[in-house]
Amino acid sequence: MTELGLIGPVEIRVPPDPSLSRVLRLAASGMASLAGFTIDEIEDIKIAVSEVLLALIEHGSGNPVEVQFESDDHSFKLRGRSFADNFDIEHPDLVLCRSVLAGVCDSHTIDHVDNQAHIWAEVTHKTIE
Amino acid sequence: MTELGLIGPVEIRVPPDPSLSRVLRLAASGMASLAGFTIDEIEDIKIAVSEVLLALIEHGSGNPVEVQFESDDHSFKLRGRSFADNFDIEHPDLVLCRSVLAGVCDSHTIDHVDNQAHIWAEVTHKTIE
Amino acid sequence: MEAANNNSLTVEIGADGSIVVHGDIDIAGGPTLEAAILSLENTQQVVIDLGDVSFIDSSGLRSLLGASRRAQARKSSVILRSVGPEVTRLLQITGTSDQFAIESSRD
Amino acid sequence: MEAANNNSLTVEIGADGSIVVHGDIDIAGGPTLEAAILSLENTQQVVIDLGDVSFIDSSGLRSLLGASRRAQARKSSVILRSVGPEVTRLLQITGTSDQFAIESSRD
Ligand SMILES: Nc1ncnc2c1ncn2[C@@H]1O[C@H](COP(=O)(O)OP(=O)(O)O)[C@@H](O)[C@H]1O
Ligand SMILES: Nc1ncnc2c1ncn2[C@@H]1O[C@H](COP(=O)(O)OP(=O)(O)O)[C@@H](O)[C@H]1O
Repeated sequence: MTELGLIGPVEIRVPPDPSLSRVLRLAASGMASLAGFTIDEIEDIKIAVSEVLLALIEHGSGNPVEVQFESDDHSFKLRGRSFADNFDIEHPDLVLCRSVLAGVCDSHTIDHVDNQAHIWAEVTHKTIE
Repeated sequence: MTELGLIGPVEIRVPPDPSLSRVLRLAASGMASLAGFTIDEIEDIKIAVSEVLLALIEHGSGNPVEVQFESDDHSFKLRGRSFADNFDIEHPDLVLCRSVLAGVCDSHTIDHVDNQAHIWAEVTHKTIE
Repeated sequence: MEAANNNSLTVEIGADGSIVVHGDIDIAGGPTLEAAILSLENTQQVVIDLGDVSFIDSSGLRSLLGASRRAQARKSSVILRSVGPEVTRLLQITGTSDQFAIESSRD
Repeated sequence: MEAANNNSLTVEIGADGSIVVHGDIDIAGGPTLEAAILSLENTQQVVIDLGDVSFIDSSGLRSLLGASRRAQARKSSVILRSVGPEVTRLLQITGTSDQFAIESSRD
């Protein structure tokens, strides 16, 4: 069985600039690789990071986005948040985004509370015992 | 002449865990590459990031470390800080660290004010006109 | 040396008119790809070469799906060439494979 | 598959007793390299193969300089093999090239 490393939390705050999506993916995949995730799991984590960022940038209010990455002994957890007056969870683009998150993550939530859009997602490590 | 992209600021907060050095280098090199820095400049930026982190981890007080990356039209700027009761700027290891920073950066400062260790460094883009 | 474009994607038009994509089709790169498709789609069949693409997210997929929808309205289709495992996976997850004509795949 | 070690560096002992380093010699990896050197240096000449090292910082250099100092005290030296441009640059910046016997360099 492969054991995962405990790494993080790493908290990153960025302006709502699409070009930073790749930078966040690099940071997340570097963490996940150190922690011992497989290549396929790292691909899923990269997609999840991208989806979180694009949901908060495209549907947020132009405010900075905060993401947080953390790896524990069985999963990679990511959270993202941004202040947003409106955040239409039923927007068709977000529906596609959610269906991708559902495909690559073992669980995820998206909500909008107190003017803050918030996304949480988790990719579990499949151990082979 | 090559033009640089304005990217950031990207603010990252990490626990004082040496294994995160590589993650911060990945994030910084991803940003610098998007911004248009040359491969040699990116190597220098990676070294600078490593030096900032190791100075704050090895000589800090075990508190989280915050770094900030920003690229403007002529340079990559990085700042790092951590709360630290003591921060011996004259420690031999820090002297080696400073000599590396002096080699890879166009300018840098290290100080300790109000229980906060603070490092600032800048790698300039060499444009060929 | 190329000027920086803050972008992880570049697009080239191949000798046969195909759109050859290099890089990541994400929220930053999607619009570049979309502009290339829009500039060609009214005069020729859309062929997108993904041989150098190893990342795509839902915003990138949206650009491809939009092109497919517009092509279907013209009684045409969007041909994807040299599709890598990452794109294949996203098409599968979202159940959108049948919106495209897959000319070739790679491992 | 290897267990995770939160570490960007691994060390292997070559058939000739050389210390073959893979990865980044940084604040995370330096201690692993240092442990390997300490385990060997009293019984044999220290040869460090850097063919698969493309990053080093001052904490990594400190491990190498410590080994060099101890070797000099034993009237020996530390041999660096297959030194890449990144290590060469750090040795030059810090003026420490003459602390090592460079067996070979690579581009
Ligand atoms: N939902 C979230 N998404 C991304 N980052 C988060 C989230 N919640 C908290 N963080 C990060 O974790 C840090 C500490 O969180 P917390 O103690 O909840 O702070 P706050 O009181 O500001 O919500 C914050 O500085 C922030 O960077
Ligand atoms: N010296 C520094 N090194 C690294 N990050 C910094 C530094 N100064 C500020 N930051 C980052 O920039 C953000 C805003 O900075 P600032 O407005 O100076 O905040 P503060 O009042 O907390 O110092 C902070 O949240 C921090 O993450």
